[in-house]
Amino acid sequence: MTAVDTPVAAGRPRAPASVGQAVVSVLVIGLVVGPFVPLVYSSFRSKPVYLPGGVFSLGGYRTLFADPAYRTAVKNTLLFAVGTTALAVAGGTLLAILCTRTNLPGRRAYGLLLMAPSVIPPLGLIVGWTAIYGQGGYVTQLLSRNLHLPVWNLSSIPGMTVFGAVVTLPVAYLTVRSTLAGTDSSLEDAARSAGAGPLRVIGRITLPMLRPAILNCTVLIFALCLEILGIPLFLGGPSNIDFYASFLYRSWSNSGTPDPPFVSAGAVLLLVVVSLLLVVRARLSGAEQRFVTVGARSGGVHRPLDLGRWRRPASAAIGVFIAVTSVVPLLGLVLMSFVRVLTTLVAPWHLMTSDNWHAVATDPALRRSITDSLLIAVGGGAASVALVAVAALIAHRSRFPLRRLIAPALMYPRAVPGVILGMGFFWTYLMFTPGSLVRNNLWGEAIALCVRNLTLAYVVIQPSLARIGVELDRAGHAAGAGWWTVARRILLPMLRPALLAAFVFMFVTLLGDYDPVVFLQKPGTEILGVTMLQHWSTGVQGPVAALAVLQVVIVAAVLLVAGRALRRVDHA
Amino acid sequence: STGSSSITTTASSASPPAPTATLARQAASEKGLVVYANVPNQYFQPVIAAFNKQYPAIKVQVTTLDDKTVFAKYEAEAAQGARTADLLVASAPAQWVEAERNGVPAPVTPAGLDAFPSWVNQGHGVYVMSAEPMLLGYNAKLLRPSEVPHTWAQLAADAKADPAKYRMVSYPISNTLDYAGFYGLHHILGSARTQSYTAALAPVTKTYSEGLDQLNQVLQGSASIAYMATGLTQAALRQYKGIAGYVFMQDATPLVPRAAAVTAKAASPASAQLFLDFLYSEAGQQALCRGGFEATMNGFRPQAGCTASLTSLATQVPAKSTYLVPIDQAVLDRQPSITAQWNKAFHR
Amino acid sequence: MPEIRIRNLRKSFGAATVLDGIGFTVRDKEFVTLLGPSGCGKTTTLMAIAGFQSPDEGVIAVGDEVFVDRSAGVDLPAERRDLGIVFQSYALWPHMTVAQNVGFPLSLRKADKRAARERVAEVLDLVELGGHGDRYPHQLSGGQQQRVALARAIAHPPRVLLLDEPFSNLDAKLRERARDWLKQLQTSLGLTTVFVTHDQDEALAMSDRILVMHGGRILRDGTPEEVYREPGARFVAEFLGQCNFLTGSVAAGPAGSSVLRMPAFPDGITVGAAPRGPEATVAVRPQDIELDGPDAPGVDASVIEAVFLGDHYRYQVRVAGLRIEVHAPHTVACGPARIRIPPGAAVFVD
Amino acid sequence: MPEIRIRNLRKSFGAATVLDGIGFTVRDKEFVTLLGPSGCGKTTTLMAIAGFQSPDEGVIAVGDEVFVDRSAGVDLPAERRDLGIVFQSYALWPHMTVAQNVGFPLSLRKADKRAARERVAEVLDLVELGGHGDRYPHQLSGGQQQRVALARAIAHPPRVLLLDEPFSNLDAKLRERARDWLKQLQTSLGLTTVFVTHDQDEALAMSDRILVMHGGRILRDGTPEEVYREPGARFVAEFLGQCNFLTGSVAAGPAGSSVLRMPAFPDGITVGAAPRGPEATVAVRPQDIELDGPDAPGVDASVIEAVFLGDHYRYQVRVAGLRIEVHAPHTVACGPARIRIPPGAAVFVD
Ligand SMILES: Nc1ncnc2c1ncn2[C@@H]1O[C@H](COP(=O)(O)OP(=O)(O)OP(=O)(O)O)[C@@H](O)[C@H]1O
Ligand SMILES: Nc1ncnc2c1ncn2[C@@H]1O[C@H](COP(=O)(O)OP(=O)(O)OP(=O)(O)O)[C@@H](O)[C@H]1O
Ligand SMILES: [Mg+2]
Ligand SMILES: [Mg+2]
Repeated sequence: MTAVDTPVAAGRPRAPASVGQAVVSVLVIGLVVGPFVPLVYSSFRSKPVYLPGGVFSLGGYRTLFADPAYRTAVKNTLLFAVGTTALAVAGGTLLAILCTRTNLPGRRAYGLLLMAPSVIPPLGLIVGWTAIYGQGGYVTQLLSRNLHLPVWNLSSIPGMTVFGAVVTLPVAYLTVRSTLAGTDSSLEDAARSAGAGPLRVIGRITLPMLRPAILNCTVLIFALCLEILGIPLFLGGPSNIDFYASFLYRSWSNSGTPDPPFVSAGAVLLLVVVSLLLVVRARLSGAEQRFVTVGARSGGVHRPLDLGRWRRPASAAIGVFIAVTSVVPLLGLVLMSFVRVLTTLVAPWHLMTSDNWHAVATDPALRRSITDSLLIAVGGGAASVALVAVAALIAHRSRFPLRRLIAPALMYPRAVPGVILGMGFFWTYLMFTPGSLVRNNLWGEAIALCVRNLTLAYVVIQPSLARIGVELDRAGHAAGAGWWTVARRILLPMLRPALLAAFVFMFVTLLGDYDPVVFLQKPGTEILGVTMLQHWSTGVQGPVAALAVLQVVIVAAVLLVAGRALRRVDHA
Repeated sequence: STGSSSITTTASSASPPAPTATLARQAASEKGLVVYANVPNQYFQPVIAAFNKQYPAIKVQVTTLDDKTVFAKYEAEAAQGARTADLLVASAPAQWVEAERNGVPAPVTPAGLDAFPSWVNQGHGVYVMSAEPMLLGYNAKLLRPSEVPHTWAQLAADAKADPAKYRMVSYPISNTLDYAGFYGLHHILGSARTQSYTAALAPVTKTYSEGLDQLNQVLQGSASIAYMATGLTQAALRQYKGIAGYVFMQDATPLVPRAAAVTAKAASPASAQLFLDFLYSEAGQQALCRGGFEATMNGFRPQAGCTASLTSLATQVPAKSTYLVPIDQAVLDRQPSITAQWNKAFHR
Repeated sequence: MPEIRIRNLRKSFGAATVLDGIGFTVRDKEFVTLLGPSGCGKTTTLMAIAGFQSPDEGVIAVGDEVFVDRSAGVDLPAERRDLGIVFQSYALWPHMTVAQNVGFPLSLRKADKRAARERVAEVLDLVELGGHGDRYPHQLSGGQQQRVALARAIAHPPRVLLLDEPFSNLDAKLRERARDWLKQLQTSLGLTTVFVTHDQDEALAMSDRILVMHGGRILRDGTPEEVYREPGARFVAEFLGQCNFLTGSVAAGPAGSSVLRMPAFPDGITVGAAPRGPEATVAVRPQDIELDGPDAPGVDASVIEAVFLGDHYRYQVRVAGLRIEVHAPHTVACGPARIRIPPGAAVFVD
Repeated sequence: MPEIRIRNLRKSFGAATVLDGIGFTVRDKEFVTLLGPSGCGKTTTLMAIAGFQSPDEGVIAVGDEVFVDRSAGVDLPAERRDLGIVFQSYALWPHMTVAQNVGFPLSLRKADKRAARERVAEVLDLVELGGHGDRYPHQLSGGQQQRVALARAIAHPPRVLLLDEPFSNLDAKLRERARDWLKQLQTSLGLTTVFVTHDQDEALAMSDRILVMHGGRILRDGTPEEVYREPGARFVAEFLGQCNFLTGSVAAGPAGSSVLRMPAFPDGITVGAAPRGPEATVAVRPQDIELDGPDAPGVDASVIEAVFLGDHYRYQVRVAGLRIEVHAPHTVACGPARIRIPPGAAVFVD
């Protein structure tokens, strides 16, 4: 999110480590560009890339623009993206300010709990939400059927926008919070001594100064909204609302001809839009110096802004927010996994069953998918974090000629819907890798999953890297260490907390992600996300809930261990 | 026994079945069987297990994909000469037609077809693995048995009479299964009646296109009826006795084929054919029925418990009310007009 | 401008007592400096006055208004204290122009737009930044930023001006200029001012009164000359500039004075105060000691190091095993020399 | 220890010329200071020597080895220059203990483990941090951190020691102590040292030679006394301490000297150098001017401000419309006084 290029005058004239840097740069750029090559190419062909006899054609683009459903999908996507981004950024910013700058009761606990939506697997969160707040959801039914109250519609654009905002809010919250932690609170004190009350301080000082951080997370969340598939696919369907990604996916899966070019064309257009977003952000943040506090020698912990009589109501509101968005759906999932069906028509204790867990436990693919997913989440997570860490060092702390390409490259995997990226990977594996080197085994799936989520690792690592002064590298060089030695012995160890955080983030995401591997999965290489998707398609949600609960338990265990480790790292 | 008079039987251009012993010998030198199927794993597992009882040496790998992906993945891999599926299983008739045109199926004839209705062979090497009746699922807590409609006419009337009680869910027409079902409905009931029923149902219907999502709505109680639901519902609802049930529509029950074909680029053609042969054997039919697929064998007698078979369907639905949607160009050709009619009724 | 009265201020962070009963009064228009080493509680005291730290105990009042009275439960929020503060980091709002920064306190008070603009121009002129209203803070030099911070603090005339090491980010040259300029401004506007610094030169040059702090207490309170000349405590003497400490036996001298005797100075050192015990330590400033060639009066000594410091030389002199620092404007060659401590140069310290 | 030779160093950032032909030589074991205001290019020069900035033009050589020669395309990477550097921010690695920080340059050179440990202990003793090897940087005070940075810089004996304002983060008191200590260490180890500062006191107190920089050029190069007493340029005079500048007409005086005449000093001011033109400006240090009561010799003047600064008083004196600053150790009452500029106190400046 904060891919602000720290202009590093780490002006070492020549880089003897350039071979290693070249290898990593080419690897990163290759991994990212790889799946896009066939996609972009096929968008200009009359036939899919893998079939002989195609000719150059703009037909794909023409089909797309001629389709009124495409235009509707674009409109829906924009409505959703604007709404979600606005809600998530506003909410995340507000919560970050409340939790770091005011005397809100319970702010420390909230600080952690607000991250919950990002640690519940995405499919699990959708299942949980639909089970509780969906059309047939427990709470919805309770209100509409039993209490005859008017209810919301989760499958409407506003409904999906709210859900989207809940999912993306942690991104905004994290970005803003870390920026706030790095700014001198005496700026706010100065405003108070000038006579401004807490609200004024927030409105006229804190918020305007957060502009770069807000801009960064706005761009990231907006881009995520453009490519999001799960929400329109699972929530939008009943109301026949398509977004960009679901439109492409559905037209693709209903078309008679194999892989029509307009799907690639749609993906390419999305790439262009995201590139434009990156350019706009670079433009807007050009004057960022204006927002960097001058000579930030932080003035220590000062008295937090007093919320006065709003203290308790605000705290209660946040508590309710967390309960409604995370706790209740999570409890719903747990309950669902123990009943035959979660319905208001029959009391749950009449429906108690262990069948869901039994089905999950006896599914022969399940044990494999757990081990495979753990393998990918641990191994792939570690490898991606390592790769992104080194790539970030090259991008921001070296003179390697290609370094300027790396930061934007790391943003692109999240610029197109995962399903389409997966298709690109499938074609690339099919056409460019010798034999079935990676196509037919877990490697292929692992690579696709990891590449798609490189962006996440990068947005966690980059801000921490930016906070490490260049002089620390220089001191290393002066001591006689080359680029790689400095990276290995100074920068990477100092980045440990960020690396660990990035790893946890990757772990959680890799454990639950599924869309890039829809094309790649095959028996013997199942992963949890896909197994869950397949249970879903049998129409019986109990086992899906059981799987989601299982994932949450695994994630919770990992977080617990990581939390311990993080505390130890922080102590060092 | 089942099957209406108008079932299409394309003349077979396929070669006569090879003897099983020869195939088994060839299969021994092949490297297992790869299947791309649109079947949820848990339903297909009994079938594989039964096959492996006969041929323990043949390792069967089933990759579960949606209809479209079954073909897209195969065609891309085949075009590049990569190892790909030996056998495809999918339901979308329209896409099978396209696949036939692209030369996807190999001209293979399974042994034992004599015991089956002739329409099992759809020509070009495509065979109906199961003919699944589209049915109606209902919530037993919301509807008393007497309130459950057994005909489309009744369903349409109920929808008009008590829209609050008869809240319904179904697929959208963009779903290939749903389209096939509607094609069948048009065929059995005629377009005029189908249209009037559709118009009556549209205002009380919400559509879910993913998997068996709509079943959940019925189970949870946000809808009381799921119509034009897939035949797999029979198996899925087994565990919800007392909460939900299903009925076949007496006036029109379209059968949607779940078809299988050995592929032209199969790396294990013999194993694939053995599997196909197995499907059309007594053991295979029993296994399909157990999995929830509709057994199609003439005079099929289900073993304990399983109900999914055309013989048992015949006892519940008059023969003239059933119709197997064929895999042929006509299905493709009528798609725009039927889709448009549906969309109009649903204001889409 | 009102006076500030502070009584018995106490503050602990966990087990650490940071303010240990601070009490003082700043009179109307007075410029008082809190001087002390890092961590002695200067900022904490200032922030307690400003309202950003709640003391555990104590009373703070400005004029008629009680800001803090812990026993009465009074603790006025910062924004209602009407003070001008300049923070060590300046705390200029980077997203506002200079004029917006300075105008902020006025705009909060819903001042008439035009009047506010005039006042901003006036204040900016006052801090000699007339033409810079449209710039952003990052386009200014450190010295200019510091003046903007000051302009902002006085834009809406504050009851009291509080400054926390406002010059510590400036370079030596700028710092001196800024000092003079601030002192002049303070005098001409008649601002009651509390100034925090750990730089003794700054404290001496600017203050009407200096409070020397150490470990959360006030050790010495007086005018710069009083504090410098009569430090009272060894810590104060040392903190206010280099000092030599000599210990010896004391005898009464003529007219209420004393004589300190020690091997290095067998004739004794005359101290202008009556003896307080048989043994005592005196502080002698390096520049008060007379040092000259071997023919001058005084005791025998040896110059072992001479460093040129611009306006004077710094000598390290050895006298009978003692090492004494002497500052003198004139050159003395290394080697044998004579040293003399004139009467009045030495004062008793604890 | 080898000498450093720098010739014609040039560097621009975009349109801004930061180094405009810098050239100087540092002799073996010499302590040379780059002194100048903020932004004059001191750090850039130092970083060019260290290898963190590539000059656009110029030659840098240490001993026999050419580090940089743009015309020959030579530009040795920093890690192969074998220099010791202390950064303004210390740049201690927070994840390593003090011993690991100091031992890092040794471990890079695959030194024998035991020998390395001994060397670390030795160097830590040298910087008086004997028992602190196991602490982490954040557990040390500023002064201690600065010493660790120095220990690290000298652990693997460097060819040259480079220091970029190493004391600017220390408070006044600590800074003075650190100065003495560093100078002593440098002398005893015989380290060739380039020191960067903007603090003239620091430069005067420590250097063998001072290079005064301004706007990317070296204005003056000489020993502290030379630079202070014969600044040559007005900028140098001003930068090295307060200065009064007087302009008048010049006539030849006796024995190669000159006399500067102006209304305030009708008898003229004697300058110890031959006149260079009919008009000239001289610089006079405040402490070189004699100020006394109205009965003393000299011209009539009026004391308008007196500030006590501990070791001296600072007076603002008005003489026939001129405002002159005078420093004197004794008290002079405000009001009429006499002022005198003794021969030799004034020097010509450009
Ligand atoms: N929020 C806090 N929690 C714990 N200790 C604190 C806190 N704020 C200040 N202290 C401690 O209180 C003591 C006094 O701090 P204060 O900031 O008043 O010192 P100071 O005199 O201003 O020092 P400096 O010259 O370094 O600014 C210090 O030892 C500091 O570590
Ligand atoms: N990377 C850069 N890009 C553009 N200008 C730069 C860059 N680095 C330095 N400068 C400019 O070069 C000039 C000299 O910088 P340098 O850091 O050498 O100054 P300095 O003498 O060390 O000053 P200070 O005492 O403030 O540290 C400054 O005006 C600075 O703004
Ligand atoms: Mg302080
Ligand atoms: Mg510098």
